[in-house]
Amino acid sequence: MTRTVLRAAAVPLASVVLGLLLGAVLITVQGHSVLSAYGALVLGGAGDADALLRTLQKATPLVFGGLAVAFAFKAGLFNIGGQGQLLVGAAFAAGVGFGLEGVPLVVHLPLALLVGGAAGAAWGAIAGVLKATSGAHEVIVTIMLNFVAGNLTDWLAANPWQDRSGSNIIARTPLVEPSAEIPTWGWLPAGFVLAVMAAFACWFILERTTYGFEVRSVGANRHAARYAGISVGWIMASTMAVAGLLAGLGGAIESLGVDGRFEAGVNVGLGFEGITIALLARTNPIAVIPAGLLVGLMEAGAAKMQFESGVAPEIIDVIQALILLFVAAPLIVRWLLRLRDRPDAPDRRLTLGAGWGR
Amino acid sequence: MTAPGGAATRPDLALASRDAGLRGWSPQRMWSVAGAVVLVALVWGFYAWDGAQTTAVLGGTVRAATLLVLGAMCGMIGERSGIVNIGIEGQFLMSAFTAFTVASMSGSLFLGVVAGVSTGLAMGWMLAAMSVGLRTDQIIAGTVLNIAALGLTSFFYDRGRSLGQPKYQSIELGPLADLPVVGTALFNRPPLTYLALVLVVVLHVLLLRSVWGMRTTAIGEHPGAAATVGIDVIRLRYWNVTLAGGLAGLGGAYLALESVGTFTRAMSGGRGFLALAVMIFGRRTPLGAYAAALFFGFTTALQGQFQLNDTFDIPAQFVGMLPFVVTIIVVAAAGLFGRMRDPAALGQPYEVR
Amino acid sequence: MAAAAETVVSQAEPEVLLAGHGITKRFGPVVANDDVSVELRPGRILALLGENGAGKSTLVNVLFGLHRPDAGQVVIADENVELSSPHDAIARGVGMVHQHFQLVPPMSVVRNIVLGAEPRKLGMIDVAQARRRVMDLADRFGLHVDPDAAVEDLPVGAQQRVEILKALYRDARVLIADEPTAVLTPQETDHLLGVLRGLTAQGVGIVFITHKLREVMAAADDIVVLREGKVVGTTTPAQTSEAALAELMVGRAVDLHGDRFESGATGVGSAVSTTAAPSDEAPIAEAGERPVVLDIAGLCTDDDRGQRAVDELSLTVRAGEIVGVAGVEGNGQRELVEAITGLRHATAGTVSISDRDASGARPRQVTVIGVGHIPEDRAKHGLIGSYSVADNSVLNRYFKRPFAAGGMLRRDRIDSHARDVVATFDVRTPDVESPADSLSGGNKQKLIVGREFSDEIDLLIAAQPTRGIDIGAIEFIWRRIRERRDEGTAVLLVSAELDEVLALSDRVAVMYEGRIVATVDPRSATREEIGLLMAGAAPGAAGGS
Amino acid sequence: MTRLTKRLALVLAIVALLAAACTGSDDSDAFKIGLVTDTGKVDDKSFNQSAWEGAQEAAAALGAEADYIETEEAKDYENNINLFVEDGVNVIITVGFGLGDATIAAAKENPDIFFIGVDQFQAEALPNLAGLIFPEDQSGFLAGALAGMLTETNIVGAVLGTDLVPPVVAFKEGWEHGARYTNSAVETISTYHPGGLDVAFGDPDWGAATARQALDQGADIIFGAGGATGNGALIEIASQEGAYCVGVDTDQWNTVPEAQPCLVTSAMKLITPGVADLVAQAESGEFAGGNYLGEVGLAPFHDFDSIVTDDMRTTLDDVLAGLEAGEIDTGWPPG
Repeated sequence: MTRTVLRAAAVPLASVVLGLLLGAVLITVQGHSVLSAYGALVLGGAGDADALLRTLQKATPLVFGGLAVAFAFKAGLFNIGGQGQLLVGAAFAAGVGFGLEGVPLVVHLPLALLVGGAAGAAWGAIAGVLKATSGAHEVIVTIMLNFVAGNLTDWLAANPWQDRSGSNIIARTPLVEPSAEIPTWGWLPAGFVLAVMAAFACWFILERTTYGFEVRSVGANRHAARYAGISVGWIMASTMAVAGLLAGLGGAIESLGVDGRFEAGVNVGLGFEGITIALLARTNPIAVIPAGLLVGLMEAGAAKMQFESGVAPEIIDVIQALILLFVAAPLIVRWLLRLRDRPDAPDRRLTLGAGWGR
Repeated sequence: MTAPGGAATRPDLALASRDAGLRGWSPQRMWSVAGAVVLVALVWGFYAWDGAQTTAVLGGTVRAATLLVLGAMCGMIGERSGIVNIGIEGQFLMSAFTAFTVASMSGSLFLGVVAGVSTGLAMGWMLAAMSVGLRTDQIIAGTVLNIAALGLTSFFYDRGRSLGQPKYQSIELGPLADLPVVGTALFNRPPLTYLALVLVVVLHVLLLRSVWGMRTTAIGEHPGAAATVGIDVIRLRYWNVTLAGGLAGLGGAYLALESVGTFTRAMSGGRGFLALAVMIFGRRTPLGAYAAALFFGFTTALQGQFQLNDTFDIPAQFVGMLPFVVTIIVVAAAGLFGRMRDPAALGQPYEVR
Repeated sequence: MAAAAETVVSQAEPEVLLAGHGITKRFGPVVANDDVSVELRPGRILALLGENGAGKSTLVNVLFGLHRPDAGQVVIADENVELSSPHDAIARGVGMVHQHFQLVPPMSVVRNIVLGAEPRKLGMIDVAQARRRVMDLADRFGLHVDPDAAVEDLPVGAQQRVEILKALYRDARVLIADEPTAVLTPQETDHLLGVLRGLTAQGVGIVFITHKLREVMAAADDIVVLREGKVVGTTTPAQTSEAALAELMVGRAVDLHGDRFESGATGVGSAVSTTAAPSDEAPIAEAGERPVVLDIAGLCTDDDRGQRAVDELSLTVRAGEIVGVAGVEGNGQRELVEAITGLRHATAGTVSISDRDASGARPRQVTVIGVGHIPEDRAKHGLIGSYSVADNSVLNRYFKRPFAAGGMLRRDRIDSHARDVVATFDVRTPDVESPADSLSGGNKQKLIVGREFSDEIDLLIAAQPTRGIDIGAIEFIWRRIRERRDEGTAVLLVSAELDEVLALSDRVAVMYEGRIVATVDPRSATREEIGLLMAGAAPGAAGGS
Repeated sequence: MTRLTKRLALVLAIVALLAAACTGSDDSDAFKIGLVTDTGKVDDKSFNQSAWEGAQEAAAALGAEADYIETEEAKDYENNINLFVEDGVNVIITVGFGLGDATIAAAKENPDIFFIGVDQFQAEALPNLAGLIFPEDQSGFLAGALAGMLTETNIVGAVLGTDLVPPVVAFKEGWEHGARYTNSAVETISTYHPGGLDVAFGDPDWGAATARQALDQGADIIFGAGGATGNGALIEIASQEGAYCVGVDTDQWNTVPEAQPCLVTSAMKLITPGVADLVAQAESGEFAGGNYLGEVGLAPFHDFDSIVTDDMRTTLDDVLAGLEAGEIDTGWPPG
């Protein structure tokens, strides 16, 4: 067991090391100290309880966003719409969170999460239904829906749902009621626990249920799935809805557990990062967790890194790109490490692009 | 519906297979021609009503379309060769950065363009090396380009650098520029826009009529068949994806040196992804993509115009949705008219046996 | 580059057009060719005979430059050559007609033919010249095709002519044809053999790969029989017989029980049959009294391009009978099967299965009412290649007890079921966790048959159930289908292999352009009659079900 | 594996040496200033940059140290402020109203540290927190008044960030009212970026295209207000012969030199002196909490000095007086 896990983790781990090494070269070229930069990065991401909390908080939407992309990939769909789904989830969860008063926590919080998830699901389903009925390419539709969701939620935050209390001039909702807040236990945000549970749930659904079997069948061979009596249209539509649900939940947790409200412009890019996470995890729902943690840690520590060593936080993006490259092109890593694949090992190369055109 | 490229299911291939010439018009083509006629009539009507505004909207249309069509052409050469390129956004951004930096340092816009195109070529080559050479998944390869470009351009962004000279200025094409309606929009443009227009036509002819275009179609549809007649699939894919990158590089140079005149972080603003949408919408032909890009540019310019005129008393956020909502509707409707088939080998790594 | 098509016949005639000497080729641990030697001389047809997996394809791929041999020497036109790619072979005048056509489907005929050696004008394709050359070639060799049609719109026979023209356009003096008759009617086959003969008359040498003994005897000048990667016999039609060839090829006597045809009349089955009488378990006379299971009335449906593919078709299949649908591929058989199984929308007519109206039913509903379906394209439609054998073994039933309960898959039940299927249907696989892609064609097909047969079914729809698999597997699958019939299942067999239809069916319905043009008794009809019906030559022949 | 380990060890050794060489002790008793940007950068040629320049100016004047953190994500405001808190700085400048809540919270927790919140209105005064705010409407009004006098086509345009940000709306309302104040025949055409808050200030291409659209329909003086988006508009206008543009926040003659051919003036918020002044107050102990009203005004006309006639200048002076006296309605706040 441990051996197989190690074997599976060898390339990703080596990729991280290589990515950091190349990043170190860039940092050195810029005349900064690599040691203090990386030291601050780690300290800022895991140095104390606060840092850990921040890392976990950052990892939470990344895990959800990664799952939203990975789940859709399993059905052969490329969901670039995580950002839009996350935004509507965040906005509507906040809407329920501040809109209802005097409701007990056991009702209010689940309801707010549910509404956020449902909003994301509906947003994702638009792309899925259009794909199933008219063949409209989900990539186009989800890209467009991202823009629409950004505008819609900005408008909600600036107009009907704007916080009118005091001197607030910001496009944001009021704080959610305490009964809709997601608790944080010391350094452990409950939202992250939900993210981990969601990852395992995704794995379970995909691997252990008939529905997951259908999703994977559609992704692996759409034609054979149809011949096997699986309704391909339904699977595409419902998979996009599930993907949207996941992203929407990620957004809802941001609103209810991190920001305490929905505010225009604060969830920038979270949904897009899901693509990176899903690819780093090679679309494996469980692997999404460490991938999210890694990126979350780097993002949580970036400010301290800049503060301590003067290295611009954008280096994080460069390192991420490099890690992704090495993960995706194991040939390079294997060559560098002189790792030899077992000759009988099946070709585990990831092929997402093959699902692009169908 | 005035679906651009809503013509025959695969207008390019239909052409390819009908060397003898036009053989009857499909209903889709009839619809799109009818739609185009209505559109032209509408534009003419508006022009008679308010020339300045119509000119402004048409100018904005062409302007927004130029970048999109360059990106779309980059994407379509790749896809026709069987390689998905979702890294156009990164190619735009990176080449805009180098174009701006080189133009600023050398004082020559032309050198800037050269640098932009070279960067695009280099990034195209990297995409090829990853997806063709290393047989990395193509979606991942594109994503790597996007993230790396965003990170590198921000990391090396030189605060306070400015172009130090005016960006590319419009050139009037003699009497053509005085034509009503289209004069300003098409014939009083800066140089890279003209270049892009020429490239659209040239590439269209090349893709559908040239030996290269035919071989490109072959390696995208059936690389095995192409290989049996001696076409070096790997080599051609390398070349195509690399050269296509040059088009995105030109797009980046256009963005930095002609459209805007400066560089700022993340200035491509998702237009690389929009270009992808435009490519698919335009059914992977340059003219189709240009029609789609114009359509998208038109809705963008129109929503700006609605705001300038206070046409509708609704929040900017809703007016701003117009291009995206309309695109979704049109893409869905076009799908109902006839689905487009993708190149059969798209997204699949090719291995030499 | 642009090969002049005018001079196919060479000036100086070489003695040996194409030869492989001592060719050995390994793929990992598998030795596909073991010290194989063949030789082709001008104006002759060399038949390479062997089962699937015997190494025929590997050998020609080596001769054509697709594979490099691990040992041995390739000779082209008396010269020892090293081929690094097919291009080298093509440049030396070797052309290949692949079994899976190497044509770009959406491109026109002319473009496909000139691809890679285009006549140019300023970098553009000189369409006029290309078209003229293609037409000239077509005229000269009697290979008629519409030069401007998209290849994907052409029937298979015409696509094959395009493949041959493609080789001739490149000045081929050697033509390698890989199972060229697999998808042709008897008439088309005869026509093709005539064309090949005509080519030899002009000095072209032909390597002809097949497992059909009748064709070998009819057309070949030299015969090389391969088995398990080795040459097991070199002979000529005059020196041998079909029976002897069959034994050489298979390595043992093959018994295809129930074959209705006289020995020597047809292909593989007949060549090795031991009985000529129909099996008496299911006498035809009784069939009329059995209940009708599949009843199709006035069915119409369109193909992918929106053209009418099945045209007011009516057909019944009764319990305990095999109705074979014979016809050249592309005459609506696929659309018919898809319409019955709910995969294609019927525009008119009704389908009822076991007295239940199945018109407009979804594929799942059709499965649930007791229909098994062996799809014609097993890789694309029958299996999910990346899935394990176990998962594939329940592809039609994963949602039902005992494989699922409450929406959960029950792995243990699925695995044990898969082991049953593997054992019962002799699927050769290391374990049930191996991906289906790793199986050979025959084992894939056995897995599909095992899957479809492991449930209670009233109706079996078998489309091309033995295409491209070896004789052992064919024999096995035929026997299973017959058993199923004997147990009372209604079977609709659709096959492009006339031999198969004739060997299995109790009744034969001949399909032409979307209609059943005749229903015949396979015991009384001759191949030639059916062939004519398949070609649409006798639409007035007695028909109706 | 071993080879890699060796290489890795080598790199790490080099890195350690470099680090050792660089790590000097800089713990001094100097007065320390920390600045936290909003999600923009300190080189945004806009208010983050102005504030940073103010901090540097103050540091130079006081012999203090100044450092900054660029915020990547709005969620990090609190953490980034805390980094300075932990570092023991004396003054923390937070730029942008988005940091308002985080700044108030930090100020309450750290009464010993002075906080300066740029563009942050303080509803209740804290002794150690000053909100540096500006009457943007007045700044816009002045610029608009000049535009009303300069326009020949009687069409003045504005290309703006987003209406989600109140100061932008204040600039716009002031600009339009100002133009109408000096020229009753003027037509104002204004556009906000139609996208979300995430792109509204970083889309120079849209700014340029929209400015061109306004020019094409006759506008001859255009206000570009909205970060990089507005800068895009300014540069575009510079390529139109005879058209004028007006910058925002700082004197954009310096920050966007590409716009010099058209840049008549800029509607300034004097953030730099405001920040510098507040830092100096903090250092000298004169710091007062609550709101600190920064100055606004028009930037110098530079090359366009000659086209602004004496009459115009007189009118502008009158307008300024009227604004200061509160006699002129700038249209903001609405109602």
